[in-house]
Parts: sequence; structure tokens; C-alpha cells
Amino acid sequence: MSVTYLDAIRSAQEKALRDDPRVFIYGQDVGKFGGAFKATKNLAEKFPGRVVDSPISEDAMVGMAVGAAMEGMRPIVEMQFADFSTVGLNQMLNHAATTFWRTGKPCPMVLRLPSGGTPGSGPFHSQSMEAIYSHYPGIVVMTPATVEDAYTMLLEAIELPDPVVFCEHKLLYYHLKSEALPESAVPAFRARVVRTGRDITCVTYSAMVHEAVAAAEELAEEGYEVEVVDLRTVKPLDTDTVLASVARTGRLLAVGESWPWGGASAEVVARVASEGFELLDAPPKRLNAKDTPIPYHPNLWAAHRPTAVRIAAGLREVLRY
Amino acid sequence: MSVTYLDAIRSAQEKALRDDPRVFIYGQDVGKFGGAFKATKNLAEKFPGRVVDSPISEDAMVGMAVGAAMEGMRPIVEMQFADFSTVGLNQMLNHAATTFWRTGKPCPMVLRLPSGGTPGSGPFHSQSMEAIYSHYPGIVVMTPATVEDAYTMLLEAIELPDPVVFCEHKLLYYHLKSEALPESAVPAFRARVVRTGRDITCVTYSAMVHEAVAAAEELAEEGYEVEVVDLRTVKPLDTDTVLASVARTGRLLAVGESWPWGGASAEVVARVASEGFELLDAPPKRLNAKDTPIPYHPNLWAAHRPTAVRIAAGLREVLRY
Amino acid sequence: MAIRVAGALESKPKKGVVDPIELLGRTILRARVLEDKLGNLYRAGRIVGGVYLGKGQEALSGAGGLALRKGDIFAPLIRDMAGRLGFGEPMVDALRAYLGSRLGPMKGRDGNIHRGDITRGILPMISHLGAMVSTVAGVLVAKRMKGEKGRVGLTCAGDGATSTGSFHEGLNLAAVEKLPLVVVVADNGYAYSTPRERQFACEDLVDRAKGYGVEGHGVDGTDPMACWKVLQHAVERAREGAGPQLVVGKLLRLCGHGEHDDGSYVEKKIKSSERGRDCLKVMEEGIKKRGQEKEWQGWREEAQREVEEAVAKVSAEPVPDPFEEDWRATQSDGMAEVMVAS
Amino acid sequence: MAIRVAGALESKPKKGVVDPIELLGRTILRARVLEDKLGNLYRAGRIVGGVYLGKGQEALSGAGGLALRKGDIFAPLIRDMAGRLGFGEPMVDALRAYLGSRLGPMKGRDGNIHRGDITRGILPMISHLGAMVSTVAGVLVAKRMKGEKGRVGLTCAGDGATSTGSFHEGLNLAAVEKLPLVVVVADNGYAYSTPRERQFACEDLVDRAKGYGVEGHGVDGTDPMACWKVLQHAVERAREGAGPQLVVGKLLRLCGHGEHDDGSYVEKKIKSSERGRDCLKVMEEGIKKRGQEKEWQGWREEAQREVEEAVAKVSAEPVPDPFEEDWRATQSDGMAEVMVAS
Ligand SMILES: Cc1ncc(C[n+]2csc(CCOP(=O)(O)OP(=O)(O)O)c2C)c(N)n1
Ligand SMILES: Cc1ncc(C[n+]2csc(CCOP(=O)(O)OP(=O)(O)O)c2C)c(N)n1
Ligand SMILES: [Mg+2]
Ligand SMILES: [Mg+2]
Repeated sequence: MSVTYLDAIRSAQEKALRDDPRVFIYGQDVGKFGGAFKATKNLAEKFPGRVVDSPISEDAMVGMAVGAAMEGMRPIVEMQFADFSTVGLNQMLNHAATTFWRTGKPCPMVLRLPSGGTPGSGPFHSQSMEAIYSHYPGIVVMTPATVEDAYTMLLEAIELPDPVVFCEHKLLYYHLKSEALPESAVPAFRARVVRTGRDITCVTYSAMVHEAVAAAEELAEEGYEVEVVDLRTVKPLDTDTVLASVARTGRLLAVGESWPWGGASAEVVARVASEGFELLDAPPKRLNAKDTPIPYHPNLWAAHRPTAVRIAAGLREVLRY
Repeated sequence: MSVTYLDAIRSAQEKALRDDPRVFIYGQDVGKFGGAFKATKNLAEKFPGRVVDSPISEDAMVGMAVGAAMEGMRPIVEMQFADFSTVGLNQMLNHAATTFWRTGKPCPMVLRLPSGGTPGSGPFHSQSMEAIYSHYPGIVVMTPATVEDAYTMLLEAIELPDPVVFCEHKLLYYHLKSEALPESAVPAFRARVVRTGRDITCVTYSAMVHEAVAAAEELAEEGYEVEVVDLRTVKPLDTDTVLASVARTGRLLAVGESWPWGGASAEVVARVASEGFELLDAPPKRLNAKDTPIPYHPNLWAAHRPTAVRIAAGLREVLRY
Repeated sequence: MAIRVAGALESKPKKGVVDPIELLGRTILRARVLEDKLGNLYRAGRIVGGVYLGKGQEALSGAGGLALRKGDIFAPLIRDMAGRLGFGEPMVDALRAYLGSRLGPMKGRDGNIHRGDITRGILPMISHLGAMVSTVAGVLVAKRMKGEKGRVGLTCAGDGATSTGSFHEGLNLAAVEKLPLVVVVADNGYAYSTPRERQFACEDLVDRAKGYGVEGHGVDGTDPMACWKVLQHAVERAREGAGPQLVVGKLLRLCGHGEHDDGSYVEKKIKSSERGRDCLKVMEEGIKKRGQEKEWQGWREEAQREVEEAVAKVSAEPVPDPFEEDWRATQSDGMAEVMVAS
Repeated sequence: MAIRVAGALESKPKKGVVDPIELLGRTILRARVLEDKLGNLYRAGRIVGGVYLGKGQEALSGAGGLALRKGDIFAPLIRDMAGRLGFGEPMVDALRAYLGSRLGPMKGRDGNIHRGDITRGILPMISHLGAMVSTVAGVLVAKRMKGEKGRVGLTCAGDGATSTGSFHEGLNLAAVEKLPLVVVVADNGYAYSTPRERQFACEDLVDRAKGYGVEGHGVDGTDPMACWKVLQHAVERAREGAGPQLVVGKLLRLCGHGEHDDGSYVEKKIKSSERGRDCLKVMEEGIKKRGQEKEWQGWREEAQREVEEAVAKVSAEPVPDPFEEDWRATQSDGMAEVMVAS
């Protein structure tokens, strides 16, 4: 049996619904239809009344979850695409995220964002929004890159007492496969060294982890050992693991699929430069999507986002220093 | 005669209304009432039908401006407080900001955000949102720190063919004064060296410029020369001026009033580390507000945001290296 | 459409029976006395930040708070001191929030009208208008899922707040879910300085009820007993399963938007219209006609004592100390346990 | 409430007079033929990304596009191929957008339904539902400020889009400004898979008109001539200064949400109801009764030729080249002129 990244997300939700009566799912078309990406397929039938179709009202969907969370439930809200969450952003940033600090009472909820680019999805169905959510205090922002993480981290997200933004990558939904669901998990909020190497550290997350690994393989043929670090959770950001890796390699390339200004890659570079300055043998660099809207045409899209080829080039540049 | 930062903003709008028939102002209570902060006082009387009260509908206010801009006007939208612009964010990030790249047609509009903390204004009337707007492509984000800049940059913003987010600092509105309105301006998108020094560079913007200058004065008594760079516009960010300063001083502290994760200070540190690595004699550091909502009580607020005292401490730390 | 109850205030109190006039009268009075004090404290420079009062709106607001029971949910907005007191919020909470006491419900982290305590059923508002509608809806969804029956949620909004997308989405969502939600709109003719004709184009906001598929009730917000009746009825309808109720009261705010504002933009002819009546005076006159002038005087003095005592108490309380603060916006930050999935 | 015009299709064409039946009939037909082709291209793997069709909705959409004049503004949504063609969008624009031609209105940067050309009065939609309402309002505000008279703006939405805060705020704003805006809601009973009872609780969305203070018009969206009449009337009312018009057509989408979707969630009994009629068939039957069967066949063949020619042409066009792209999202980026204020 093989399990996709999407199966993992569905299974995690199913497990949570089964184990915890406080859990429910709310979102457009998540009920009988099973969601635009089928992340909730069959769940409405299995858990009657707990997988609920919402109107097209992102602000109210998140606001509703805030209220339900305050009242002790553990709502999971599915956005149809991450990009539409701009319309529900206020309730997340100003309500969910401020509740614990303002009131001392928890607001445990998960906002699931089908994120990232796929060919032909264009400016409004491709965005990676982790930077926006991470900038504001009060939210945990997860960006799983593997089937295993998709499963264990979503369970974790549901259990946490804080609001969590769960950025799922759409490009991984169907194609990324694993043998089975995992039995154990990497510790919460910890980055993971995906591949060890002593020449340079490539820090990234979500779908870019796979591009980075491909780039590392390319560079291996050229004799370079690239250490790939998967952040897993971008807020809080596991600086320790990143610094430990840079301590081994002396070089850093941070990669993010999102835009450059203020993205996770800027945050990583800033932290390493501040806290690990002496570890660096070369200027730390970052690689991101180009600073334009995300193009519709696959030709443009392929040139817009970081890919294994562009990451390899970036790594070589840092190595050449 | 003395002119306040707020007067400058009002005068710039008045001049634009007078000189350019395409300009109009839209916002809550901006008409006869003159706006919550009086930034449009008397303008409705002087320019009948062009300073218009809006309903409490931030999304539609920005959407309306997008349409008007597409049709050749130059709308200025005033948000009552920057914090409420989360509700109009989608039209700004996904509509105004994408129009030029998607269609080749301009979308020239200005979104005025009364920003930043003041004592007692609390979590929802104190935010600095430049990072959120700068992360998305397609928007110019200005953060004036002086009376002169408030005036010339707002005129510039109105003239630019792009959508501009104009972050005005509320703490400067009434207290910051100048002799007269300026006759000339610093070039657009250029940072400005506010105070020269050869020991360390402090890069900042908006109200923090004044805190940085105060810190620099404090350090001057200790024998250190602090160069203070005012970014003025955070997107696009004038890396050249910043690097030139760091080339002189070898040290960097970037300061932002907003939250740390992915803020302008992270962007500055990341750029300097990447592009000016060899210029640095010490780890570049940053200083921001604490990563919690902005507190209501002045005691807490004073400890939450960067102040001259905290900046001085930050500078000393970098100098000590 | 607006309900108004002529002569209702003159009915005599009956022994042993809850007397709505007395209940609402005392609530209005307590709110007014407290708010007058807050205004004075503001002018004396004792409060940091703004003071937002609900003068003239106490009858509608108070009737809402009083119509609820323990276990219900109340999500007040900026002019709902009377509703809060009616629902049972202690006076001291307001003062602690305004004076920034560390012992207050928000510990000085937030203040003034942004206060509440979810464990007591009072949601602490965020500033963004309209946001509380869907939030209360969420609390009610949760209660329904937990099998808690017979709970009602009530939230308040101004005429201006009805223009927000949030308000619309929240009320629509509640209607789809047929939740026991009462939305009370205090149509005071202005949003800050903006008159209603710049805010919406319908004649009466209660005309929106049909479009949402909810029950609508118009009421003269200056008539205390009309407010009482309408709110009792709306809460009862919600409680018995009739779905969301939209109550629209017409009235005027008899103060500035905040205490920094003199409200000079309010048109004279509105001030002198029926809408500009002070519900407190209406109440007081009724009470007098009822022959309870002495009691009224007593209630007032009692309220004044209560306020002064609370002010004295809170003034002596500690303010927040940044060094003792826990500057963490999440509970789980830093946590790193191994989670074993099974 | 829903208007329906019995027998209207049977009236005979008159020489020298614009014949609405012919105009609308040909528009519906062209849209259907083009969309059928797009569906085939999708299944043949020739299109990247999704294909969203408006089958069954052509009468309402087309009537909207046809009711506008040059100089008016049209902001279509995802199911408005007929409206676009009716308003004058060249077929080739659709194909260029779907096939990603570099010569298309969006040059491959954006695609499919996200196309338009403001200089020709067609606004390129963003995906976020409801967003176009305030945008068209803005265009109309600008035209009014510029002194351009007699222009109408028309935008389309689905039943689901009415739940967005954007839709609400935009329509309310337009009502306050009394703008010449027509909002056409195609109530096809579903938003993707979500049935209308999970979307709103009112009986008929046209009931919302009163609450916005705008004129409302219900129409049977499967009846082409009823759509024609209502849209002509609504556009006329808007043009003569009667403020925003809300047109609600009841109909069914006779395809999936996108071509990836089989729409199997649509209830059988709705499909076989009056609402499930195909406006194209209704049109065709009318045309036949009118004795224009031959013309109809001719129009169809003409449309097919037009589509095939456009496909052939666009298929040979260059696709975008990342190396020739100007990767700049702002025009002013990098600009650094000295601005002298006076
Ligand atoms: C989304 C949003 N926009 C703007 C504001 C600023 N604001 C606070 S109160 C107010 C006026 C509210 O008017 P109304 O709803 O009629 O209530 P009233 O003050 O009359 O009681 C405004 C514009 C806000 N709080 N939220
Ligand atoms: C704000 C927002 N949320 C979600 C979506 C995703 N989405 C696209 S179309 C659609 C259904 C629209 O339904 P309706 O408005 O009834 O139009 P129809 O498809 O029936 O024509 C949804 C949910 C979106 N585009 N925008
Ligand atoms: Mg009001
Ligand atoms: Mg629909």
C-alpha cells in the first residue's frame, strides 16, 4: 500500500475526528463532496455533522472557528486555496492570534492552506503565504515537506493549544508517496537534516525540500556535499538546527518558493548572519521566486520559482566564494 | 510658522487636489469631518465632491480605488488606522498589486495608513504593516520619518504609476515639526544618511529614526560615531545606500518598530549579509518590537517597542564585538 | 415598523414579581453614572487611550444584556456598558480595563472596551467592526456540537458596522446554520461623523432581515420598555429555535464618538427629534409617574457609591510591570515533545 | 417574482429592425460552440490549468453583455463567455488566454477566465469572488468624476459569491453612491458542490435588493427572451439614474464546476425541473417555431468555422518566453528622479 501526501492529510484528520470529539472540519465543499482536493473525502459520511460545508465567507469561516475554539472545540478550517485566505486573514491575525496573549485563554484551531504553485494555476491559485502569517505574533506556521510530516504535523497542529496555519503544498498532494503512515514523529518545531553534507547548508521547507535534494544530488556528482535542512515549521523557526548545520558547513543558501522580501529565507539568512556570523566562510545567500505575481503559463512559472537547476546554480555560487 | 508631520500630509493632499484633477480622496470620515486625525481637514470644502466619506467597508474602499485608478483617476484611500487595512488587504495585494504585471495597465493609487504605536492605543490601533505589503510584489511601500518626507514623498506617491502604501506614523503627527514645507526632495526610493558616523550603521525608518538619532547622541557621549540611515521607502529598498554606509562603518544594527519575523529589519540584515558580507566587522543585528500583540498599557508598550535606550544597548552590543 | 410601547412605564410594580421597569431602570442608571465618571476620569487625564461611551443607548443595550441568562453568550461592542452590566459584568472590570489595572480581565495588555471573559460568557471584542458576529456564531456552533441546549448568543453592532463584509458574512453564516443568535443593531444615525445616508441606501436596516432569511424587529431605541419587550421576544425566539434575530433600534448617541470628540457634526434637527430623546430621561419620567421618585433617587445614590468605591479600589491596584510580563504570544512556543502517532 | 416571457420567442423577425431573438440566439450559440471546443481541448490535454464553462447560463450572461453599449464597463466572472461575446470580446481572446498565447490579452501571465482589457471596457477578473463589484463601482465613480455621462457598469456573480463580504461591501457602496451598476447574479443553485441551502437562508436572493436600497429583478434564467427583457430594463434603469440594479436569474449550470468535475452532486430532481432547462434548446425550439431553422443551422456552422479558425490561428502563435519577459511588477521600481515640490 502506498500513501500520498494528500492521503496523509486525510488520514490525520480522520484520526483526529475519531480520537477527539472536539475536532470538526469546516470549509467550502468539504462535506459530501470531500473538498476541492479530496482532503476530506468520505469524512462527512464517517463523522456525521462534524465535516461541514461553509458558505463562501472566509472571514466568517475563520471567525467562526475562533469562537468555536474559545468554547473548547478544535476546529480545522480548510481554505479552498491558500490565496483566498487573504479574505480571512483579519480573523486569523487579529483575533485567533491575539486571543491567548490578550485573555490568557487558548484559541486552538488549524487553518489548512492548500499552498504553492502548480503548472497553470496562475497568480491566484499558487501562493505561499507563510511569511504573512509568521510576521504576526501568536500563530504557529507549519510547512510540511513529506508524507510523514504531513501526517504527524497535522495531528500535532490539531493538538496544540495555539492557532496553527498549516501550509500544505498542492504539488505534493498526489505525487509524493510513502510506504505507510509513520509511527513516530520528529519532535515538534524541530527542523530536520534531510541529507548530510559538509560543504554547504541548504535551508528550505515545503516542496522546495525536494528541489533542494535534487540540486544536492546534482552537486554530489560535482564532488560537493550539500546538507539539506528542512525547516518543517517556519514559526517558531528552529535556529539551533540551522546554526548547527552551518557550523559544520560554513556556508548557507536559504531557499523559499515565496517572494523574497521578508520571506522565510530572509529570516533564516538574518538569523544566521546575526547569531552565527563566525560560522560563515562565505556570504549567506537566498533564493526565492521572482518578485512578480505567479505566472499562469508553465514556461513562465518554471522560470519564476526556484527549481533544482536554479538551486544548484545558487549553491555553486556560494561554494565558489 | 511651523509645520507638523500631519500638516505636511494635509498640504501634500491639498496640493495634489489642486494640481491634478485626477486626484480624489476616499475614506471614513475624511469629508466634512476632516478625518479621524484631521489629515483632510477643510479639504472637502475646498474641493467639493473630491473628498468623499466612505462606508465602513475597507475591502470595497480599496476595490473602488482599484477601479477608479484603472479608469485613469489617482485615488488616495485613507484607512482610519493601519490595523484595519487587513480587511482591505486582499484588494491591495491581489488586485491593485497584480494589475500592472497581469495587464500592462497601471493601477496608480495611494493607500494611506496611520501606523505605529502611541501610548494606550493597544493591539488594534498601533500596528506597522509595511512587512505584509512589502512581501507581495507590485506595491511601493513608503515609511516617511520627517515632515519634509511626509510632504514630498506623499506627492511622489500620488504621481507614481504604481500602487503605493504610505505608512504615516501617528506618533509623529502632532509632535514632529519643521519650519516650512520643503522646496526640494530626496530622490525617490533613496535612503538618506541622517547622521554620519564611522563606527556603526543604524538602519531604520519611520518613527524609529528619531529613536535611533537619540541613541546615536547617547553613544556620541561615549565616544562612538553612529551613522543613522533612514530607509524612507522600504520597498523597493535602497540597498546601495545601506551597503555604502556599512562599507564605511563595518557594523550594522537594523531597527524596526514592527515584529521581528520577516520584518524590514530582517530584510536589511539579509541583504547586507548577502551582498556586503566582506564589509562586516561584526555580526549584523536587528532590533524589533517583541513578538506579542502591541500592549495597551504604556508601561508594557514602552518595553515592547524599540526605544532610544534599547537601540543604544543594541548598538553597544554590536560595537563591543 | 419600529415598536414603541406607550404607557408601559406607568404600570405599577408588583410584589414578588420581577419588575422589568426596575431592572432596566437600575441598569440604565448604573451605566450612566459609571460612564459619566469615566468621562470625568478621561478629562482628568487619569485614563490612557480613548473612552467610548454609550450615552442615550443604554435602554437598547441594557435590555439586550438583561434578556440573557447565565450560560448565554454576550459579545458587546463599544457602546454597551449597560448591556454588560445587565448581563452581569462587574463594574470593577470596566474600571480595571480603563485604568490599566494588572488585576483586570485583560491585565493591562488590552484595555477600555476591549475586555471580556469567555469563561463568564463575555467575549472580549477586537476592534475590527463586524468581527464578533461570526465569532459568537462559532461559540454557538460549538455549544450545539457539545450538546449544550437552550443557549443564546447576543452581539451588538452600530449602523456603520453593517457595512462591513464581516457583519454580512457572519450573519449569513448564522442564518445558514440557524443559530440562536441575536444581533442588535443600534442605528444611531452616525458612524463616527458619517451620517447614515453615506453608509447605506435602504430606508431601514431591519429591511435586511428578509434577505438574510432571519426574523427582523425594529424598535424605538429611546423607549426603554419597547426595547425590553423586543429584546425579550427576540431572545426567546432565538432560544426556541427560530434562528437568528435581527433587532434594529433607532436612537442617537448623546455623546461624542469617543470622549475626545464633541460630536458637533450631529445635526440639530436630529438632536431635537424623537430619536434624540434620552432614554434615561424617558425612564426617569416614567418612574416618577409611577410614584417611585424616591426609589430612583436611591438607586442613583447607590450607583454613585458603587462607582466611587470601585474607582477607589482600582486606583490603588498595581499596574502592569514589563519585567514580570510573560512576553509570549503562544503557549506552545519552545515546546518540543516527541509526538507518537498511532 | 421571476420574470418569464411566454411565447416571446415566436414573434417574427422584422426587416431593418434589430432582432433581439437573433442577436441573443447567435450569441448563445457562439458561446456554446466555443465552450464545447474548449472542453474538447481540455480533454485533449491542450490546455494547462482549468477550464470553467457557462453551459446553460448563456441566455442570462449573453443578455447582460448585449444590453451594454460601447463605452460601458463589463466585469464578467467565470461563466460569462456569452456575456463576453455579446459585449464584443473577440473569440480569439478566450483561446489565447486558454492556450497561453503570448499575443493574448494577458500574454500568458494570467490565463483562462482571468482575462480582459480595460481599454475596451472589459475588466480582467481576479479569482477572489465578490472583488469585482467594488472595482466596477470604482470605474463608475471615476467616469462620473470625469464627467462621462450615460455609462453603465455590469458585473456578474454566482449565488455563492453573494456570501462574500466583498460582494456585500461593493453593492452597498454602489448603492450609497447611486451608481449606474447592474449586478447579475446567476443563481444556479450550487457553488461548486455546495447547494444553496448551505449558502444562504433567504428564499430568493432578489429579496436582498430592498435591504441594499436597490431595485431588484428576478428572472427565469432559462428563458432567453425573459433574460433579454430584464437585462435591457435593468441596464436602462441604471443608465437613467435609478441606481444599482440587482438581477437574479434562476437556472442550472449544465456542466461541472470546471471541466475536471462531473457535477455528480447536482440533484436529479433539479436537473429535470424547469430550472434545469437548457436555454440553448429553448432558444432553438423558439427559432424553429419561428421558421428560422435553416438560419439557425447556418449560424451554428458559422460559429463552428469561427472557432476552428481561431483555434488554428492561436495554436500557431508563440508562447511566452521567460527570457524575454520583463520580470517587474511595478513600473517605477528602480526609478530615482529628483522630484521638486513647489
Ligand atoms: C473594520 C473597521 N474599520 C474602521 C474602524 C474604525 N471605527 C471604529 S468605530 C467606527 C464608527 C462605528 O460606527 P457605528 O458602527 O455606527 O457605531 P457607533 O459608533 O455609531 O456606535 C469606526 C469607523 C473599525 N473599528 N473597524
Ligand atoms: C473568496 C473566494 N473563495 C473561494 C473561491 C473558490 N471558488 C471559486 S468558484 C467557487 C464557487 C462559486 O460558486 P458561485 O458563486 O455560485 O458561482 P458558480 O460557480 O455556481 O457559477 C469557489 C468556492 C474563490 N474563487 N474566491
Ligand atoms: Mg452608529
Ligand atoms: Mg452557483
